[in-house]
Amino acid sequence: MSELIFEISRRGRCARAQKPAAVSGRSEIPQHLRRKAEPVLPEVSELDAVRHYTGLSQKNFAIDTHFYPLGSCTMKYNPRAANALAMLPPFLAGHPLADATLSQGLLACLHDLQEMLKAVTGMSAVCLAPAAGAQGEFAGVAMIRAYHEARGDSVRMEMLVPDAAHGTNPASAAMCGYRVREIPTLADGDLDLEALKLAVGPQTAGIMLTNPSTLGVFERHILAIAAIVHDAGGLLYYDGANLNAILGKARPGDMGFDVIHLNLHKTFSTPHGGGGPGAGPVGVGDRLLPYLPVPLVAKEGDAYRWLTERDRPHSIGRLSAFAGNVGVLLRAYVYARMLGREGLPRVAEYATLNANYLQKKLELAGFQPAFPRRRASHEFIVTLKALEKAIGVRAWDFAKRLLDYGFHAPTSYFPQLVPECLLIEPTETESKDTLDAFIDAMAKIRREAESDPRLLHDAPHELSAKRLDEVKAAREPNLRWRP
Amino acid sequence: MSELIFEISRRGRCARAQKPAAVSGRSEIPQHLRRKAEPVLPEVSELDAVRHYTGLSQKNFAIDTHFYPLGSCTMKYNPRAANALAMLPPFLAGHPLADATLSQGLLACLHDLQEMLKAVTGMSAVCLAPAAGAQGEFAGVAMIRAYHEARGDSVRMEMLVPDAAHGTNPASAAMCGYRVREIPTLADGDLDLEALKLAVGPQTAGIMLTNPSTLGVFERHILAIAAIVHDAGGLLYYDGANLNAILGKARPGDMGFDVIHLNLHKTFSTPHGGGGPGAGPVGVGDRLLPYLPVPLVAKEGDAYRWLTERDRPHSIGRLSAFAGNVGVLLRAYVYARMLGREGLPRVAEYATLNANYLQKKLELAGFQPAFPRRRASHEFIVTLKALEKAIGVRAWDFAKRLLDYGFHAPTSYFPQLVPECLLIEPTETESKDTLDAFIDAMAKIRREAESDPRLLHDAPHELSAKRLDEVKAAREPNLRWRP
Amino acid sequence: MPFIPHTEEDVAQMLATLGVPGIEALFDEIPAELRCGDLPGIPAGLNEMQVARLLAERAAQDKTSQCFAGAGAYEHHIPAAVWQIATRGEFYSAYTPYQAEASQGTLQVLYEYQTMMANLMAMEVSNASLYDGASALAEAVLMAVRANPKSASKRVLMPRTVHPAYRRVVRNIVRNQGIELPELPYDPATGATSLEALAAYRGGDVAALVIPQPNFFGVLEDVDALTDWAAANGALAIAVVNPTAMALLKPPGEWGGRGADIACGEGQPLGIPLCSGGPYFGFLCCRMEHVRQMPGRIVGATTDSEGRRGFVLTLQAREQHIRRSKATSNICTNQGLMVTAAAIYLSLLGAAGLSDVAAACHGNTLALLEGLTALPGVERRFGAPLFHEAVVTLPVDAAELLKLLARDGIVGGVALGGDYPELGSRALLVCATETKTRGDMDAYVDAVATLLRG
Amino acid sequence: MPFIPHTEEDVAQMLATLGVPGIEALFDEIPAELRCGDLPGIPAGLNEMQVARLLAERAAQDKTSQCFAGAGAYEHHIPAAVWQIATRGEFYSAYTPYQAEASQGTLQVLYEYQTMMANLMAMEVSNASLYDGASALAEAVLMAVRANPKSASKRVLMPRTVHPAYRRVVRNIVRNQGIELPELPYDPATGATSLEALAAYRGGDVAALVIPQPNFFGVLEDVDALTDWAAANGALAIAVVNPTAMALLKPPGEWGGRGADIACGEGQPLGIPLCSGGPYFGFLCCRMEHVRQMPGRIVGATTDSEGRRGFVLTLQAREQHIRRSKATSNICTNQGLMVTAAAIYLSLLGAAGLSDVAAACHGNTLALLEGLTALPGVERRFGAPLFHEAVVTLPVDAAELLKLLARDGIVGGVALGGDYPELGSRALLVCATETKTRGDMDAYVDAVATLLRG
Repeated sequence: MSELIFEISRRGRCARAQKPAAVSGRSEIPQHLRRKAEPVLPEVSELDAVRHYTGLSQKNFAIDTHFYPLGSCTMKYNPRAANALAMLPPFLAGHPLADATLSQGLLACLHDLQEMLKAVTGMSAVCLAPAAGAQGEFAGVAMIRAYHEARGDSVRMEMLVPDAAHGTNPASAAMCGYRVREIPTLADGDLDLEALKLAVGPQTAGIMLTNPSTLGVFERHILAIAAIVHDAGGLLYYDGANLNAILGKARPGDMGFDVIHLNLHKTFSTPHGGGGPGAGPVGVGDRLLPYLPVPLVAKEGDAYRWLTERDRPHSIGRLSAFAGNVGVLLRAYVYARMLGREGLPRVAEYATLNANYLQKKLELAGFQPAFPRRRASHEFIVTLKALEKAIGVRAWDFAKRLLDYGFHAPTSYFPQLVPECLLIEPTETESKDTLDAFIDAMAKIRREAESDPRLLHDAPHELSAKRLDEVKAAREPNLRWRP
Repeated sequence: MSELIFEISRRGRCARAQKPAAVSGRSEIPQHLRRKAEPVLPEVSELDAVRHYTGLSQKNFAIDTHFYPLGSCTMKYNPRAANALAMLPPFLAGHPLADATLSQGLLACLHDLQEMLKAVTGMSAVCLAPAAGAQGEFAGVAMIRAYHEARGDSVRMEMLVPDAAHGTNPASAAMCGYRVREIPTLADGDLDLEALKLAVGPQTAGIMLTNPSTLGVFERHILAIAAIVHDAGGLLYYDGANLNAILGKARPGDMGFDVIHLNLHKTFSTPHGGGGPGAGPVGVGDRLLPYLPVPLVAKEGDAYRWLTERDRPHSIGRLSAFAGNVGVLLRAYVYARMLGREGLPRVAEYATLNANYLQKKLELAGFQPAFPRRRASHEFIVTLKALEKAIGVRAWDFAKRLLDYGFHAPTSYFPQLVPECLLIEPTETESKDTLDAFIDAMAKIRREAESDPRLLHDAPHELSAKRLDEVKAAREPNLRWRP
Repeated sequence: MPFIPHTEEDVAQMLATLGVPGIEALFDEIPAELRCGDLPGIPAGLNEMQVARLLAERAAQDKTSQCFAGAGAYEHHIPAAVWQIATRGEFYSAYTPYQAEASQGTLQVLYEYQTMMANLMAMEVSNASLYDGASALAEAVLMAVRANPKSASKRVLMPRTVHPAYRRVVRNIVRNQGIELPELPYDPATGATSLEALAAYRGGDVAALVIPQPNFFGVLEDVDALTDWAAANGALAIAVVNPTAMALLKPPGEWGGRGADIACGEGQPLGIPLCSGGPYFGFLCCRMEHVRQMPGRIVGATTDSEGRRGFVLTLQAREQHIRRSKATSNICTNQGLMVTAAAIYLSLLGAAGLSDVAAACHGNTLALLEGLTALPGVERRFGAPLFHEAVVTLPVDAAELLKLLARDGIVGGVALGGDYPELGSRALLVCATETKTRGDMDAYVDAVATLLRG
Repeated sequence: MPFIPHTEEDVAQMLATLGVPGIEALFDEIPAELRCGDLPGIPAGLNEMQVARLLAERAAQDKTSQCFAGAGAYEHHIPAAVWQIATRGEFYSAYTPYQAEASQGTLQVLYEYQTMMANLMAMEVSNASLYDGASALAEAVLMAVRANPKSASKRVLMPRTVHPAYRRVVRNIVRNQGIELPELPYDPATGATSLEALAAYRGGDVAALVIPQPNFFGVLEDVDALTDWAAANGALAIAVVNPTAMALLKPPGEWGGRGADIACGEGQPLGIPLCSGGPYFGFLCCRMEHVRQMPGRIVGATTDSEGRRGFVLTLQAREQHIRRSKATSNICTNQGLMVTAAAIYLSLLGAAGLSDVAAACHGNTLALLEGLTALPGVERRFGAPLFHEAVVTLPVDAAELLKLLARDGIVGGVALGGDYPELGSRALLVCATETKTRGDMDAYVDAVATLLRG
């Protein structure tokens, strides 16, 4: 167990090289507005800080150290070039409100990225600003609402969401003031069209879909769904979480979606950073064009500039103070340029090949795919329900034991539709060798479950922490250190 | 155990983004000069390579992760700013033979560094080019030889070296064609002046001294030594390995040394990099001025340029193709500027405080200092001879067991003069807390030695490798992987 | 194939396992009419060397020589260690730490960050970040409406001295939830929120009052009075503050008689590069009693099966992946890596260092102001004390002056006429942080002087 | 106090433990007359922000826009991953791996590097680096003299086509060990070492023959004939080669009937930045039979006490810290981090990638040569095939042309008149690596053309 930085702090110790040079002590801050006691912050030397955080980093699994088949998260290799180039000093030094003449190079990159995202999704326009998928979803739903309102269609207050959807979908719809209605899924993984037909009506604002769905299969009746919803006067929202599966092979714009978001930190391989920053650009068809959030990058002649509220009076406006996660966008741009038109479809091809291979081999090893008759998209679900019934070993235990074998665990218990599920997404950047090693580990753990289930119940055994008590954490919240 | 990069290679796999764009296949290389079979090099993806080397890095102890009290090596914090600034793109892009107008910024830094090293050592001129301490030593001894030869003094073919000297001293002298004669050390750690008087003569080219010596004590009779050697017609060479102990407190130039080298990777905190690159600038007094190696940086008006063989006809010449380890010099320059005139002497002060404190506390904990009546310099020696006799636990075992406690081992069995010795150098960048934790570990291991010596004999137990068989490695050399 | 490791042999074996003739067959569930062909809008791929050159050329076009703009994004020195460590693969390429045992590095950093931020704000708890300052304020407004048991209204009072972009963002985000955001005017002499304007709301049902410190003009608000007004009127007090300033200024937890209820703001000053606007991070702190209304990730300490301390994501019942449409927010991915950088930054600065930075910013801005107002026709606009920004009135159009300064790479400040028409087109917001030397400020004043003469 | 963590309380406690009144007392063994006072030659300390600004300003003065110089240091694309990983603290701030169990990371990298380099050179073993190419050649010469059992002489034949700086370095280093270095002339038409010149040494006692490939003029030597001559005359063959070229050219281990005995050279092309000359690294490979004469660190595989593979520094009985004045060399610290970078570079390139780089360099240099020699008065100087450098004769003074090109940031090549007076002051050595595009080369030719027109 590492000590906390506060526990290695000593009164008066500091990283002296970081203190600014003394300036005149001039101040006009009145006494009653001044801070009385110094805040308790770490008091350490520079070496202490470097050693502490270097040491902590080594306690993480990460793409750079481990296979990370975390379904719905698209944990693929984050090119080091993207990091280096996004951190070129002139990019880092740009002030967000500086005159556009001082950031023509950056704006050119962002404009190119807008264009590439349009091309690969089949949408009419793209706004890069949303800071993450959920903010993109919010923006998308807010545009749907703005569209209906602009038409005076104010009774459309219900958003349809499949029961297998990401939790952000209903949460985003609720933030836009919508009621949420769930649409069930059929046993083959496709949406229940009959239920959908019954659900739509004059109250329908739209439907939010992920395709391929969170069940790891392509929604085959997407054109029928689009017709049903559009005929009822609703719009279609595309959750881009799984775009990696069809990149360059099929485009949401061609499927009838009116608005989409992309997770650049998934499909365009920007780093997850231990929980962000991401980037969730939104794209729209012609109908929603006026409502796109700001800012956008416009090219006028040879010059680029930001379009803001003034240029876009019908916009749903800005969702962050400035232009969103520009540094993330630069990384995505570098990635997209490196792949180019040949490379982008290959992402979908090899992600799909890896997922199907892994599903097949696991099935051969005795695991039960949730949708054995379907093609896997870039991910697939295995259910451990039988094992749980027979031996009492749960998906969670399986997940924890995988950590001991040097593999990050798959997503577990999502989607909630499938009991005791593991949602497995290998991504295109992992080799067959790695997949084979993972399959071996899964098979071994299965045997362990049968011969010595405690090995799984108590897992992990080999990490810096043993099984952590999450219940205690929630019941007795300890959310900060106190001396 | 990690697989080798070759063992994870697969025929035809590669990091495609690193392949240059196709060029015209034009070639004028005749068939008989072409390579027939591709060399066996790794065939891995970029992710494979990143994961492999990131994983390997985690198997190292380093300053950034562990206390590293390695005597005579000055393992102190390497400021991250120095790394960032030395790698500014314009510095990295400079070609060594480019016109000097294209590297005025770099040359200004190097010239400043020359001046600062002169000031802190008390020498008349400094050449930054030697790539490491040993090359600096070679340069220094070669200058001594050039000096005597220029005076027609060709019988001076013997170099005096204390018996406690670093191995590089006699080796460097030998490379310059000198016979080496060892001078014994007295029980108090000082050089045996009587023996020295007997040893000097018309055959004496000079003497190579480290001060404070490798025994961790200041050579108190240095002025007498200088007089004896100078009177005999010899010159004095200063091995700067221990300059950290007296930085800004005493200067080799004032002690009578004619030539010195510095280890910037020790005293000026450039990184050791797992075994280099270092930098071993040499400084000279007036007598050896003509013989300094090239290149040097000259300031002429406001402009800087390299001085080469043409400018310096009596120089011993260049020892590397270009200007030495420029990137290392930049790091040292950043460090020196950050410390400045106030900070440099504090290095010696706190390095000395830490060493004396640690020696004292270890003595109180029952360890036997080799020179208990002397002040420690920035380092000191503990001998485990008594323990070895009583229990059969050797210094080496002690060292290995320290690794289990999360401390790098001190230097052991050097200097060879002191049996079963540990040479301990804490440096100024470690805190009292770290020293106290180290003392606790030492005391614990001592108790372990008494209660369960096998714990030490078999150590380390907690690392990625158990005790490695060095004898086997030398007897059955396996120096490369073969399929 | 960049970033795809498959050898021909791998592919052949995998296809054989699947019993399909080629990869294309794996897409056979996608209706044929939906399959797209080439991607004409997308250029051919570049290798790393080519893309590196392209980006270096683009970067070379962008040359800010000196920056005197603030307005929510501040140029500070960032210790080299911060990003050399934050971009280590183990932090950079890890996911949100759902698997706690395999993520103790990130989790401990977040727990330390929460402690630092709570201490800096003198608040009880902090979350582990939101997207940026503006969206953090929006979340704070939503949270306050949920958390205020005394208020039935959804009315949150918003001073006009709050950053104009923040006010827009709040409006855009809460618009569809029936929340009212009446704006409070400022005193045109002092630039601080007018306490008189609050009189209209006394006794009315107000869910919360937003209190900026310093405000958008750089001016210090009378935070004690505003906080006490909120307490007296059953409203929660939402502080939106600059974190650097909090090393010097009274922190939200100590405002008025009982402190602010929620404190939020932009984390960028704590070690995050300007980078034309992002990624930054929003912070949000509150009283413990409101923690279950807090949006975003929260890390808690717990124990492992051997009783040793460890860290996990906790109180997840608030979040969208559990609670779906009933969640406190839709936020999922937040700004973890930025917070990692901020934790390293705060560790390297410490309280004394941060306070020195704040003092240097304050002193430099006063010095800059002195230099500027010595020029004919340049005047300080507001009388109240300021922190590290100031509004000056110029004898010329501010936007035009900025365009001219930009020719020399100087970001001369931010023109205020658009957002505050009442201040006129000659109002300029300037800022000088600890990165500015006497010489920098003199050069800036000279450049302005030259343009004013010319 | 930068980088010193001591609090006042720490110091007080430590002094109390020592029973001294102050730190100064700890220096009481230094004679008073030797104590120095202030350091007037040294400026006051700067904080990190200040030094960062100073260095950024200095760096901004140095602007190489295009580099067409080689001559022992080559501009290649370096994958971003190389230095992001090599500068990880665990590699960057570790010592020489004396404590093997705590250094398996560095040791395994070195073992892998040794394997890569031996394979690239088709030699049996490699050491773990020397300082640079020039000092590696000097060590190779010393090693050859020790290792050649057939030769009593200390005569090593040195072609004039070896890099002039290398020849100087070798002379400077071996000067005091009685080694003779007769120079071999080159054929003035081909630019390759003249086989006829060897006739004079036939049957004489020669310890070794140095064979460059490509040579300093970029020209390919007849390495088979030279190696066979050495074998036939009891001399060891020392190859000094460009490692990138070896992906395309016959490697030293395959030269002539029995291969070279020693192969050495400059490792800089393998992922090391130009950085005005260093740090680079020298490589040295040899036959297994000579390994105990090899200078420098060598890593070997062994097993740990549980029988698992591990790595250690080995054959240390050759080295100065054991053998002192009888060591094979005085080298101690070498260029470990550079070799770490090279291992990562070679892993990312692989044989196919390196061979593509070599082919691109070769093709670009031919294209550049075509462009230049189309200019009036510019001629290719040597007729023999070349790799990625070429000597051209200009109608003007080469050094003056280079000065003019430097005004635009162009490093236009290296003037040869100083080192090779017989080539005259108009001889220029140029190089185009894989970093050059068609456009770059056209722009360079245009710039030269403009200057020639005057």
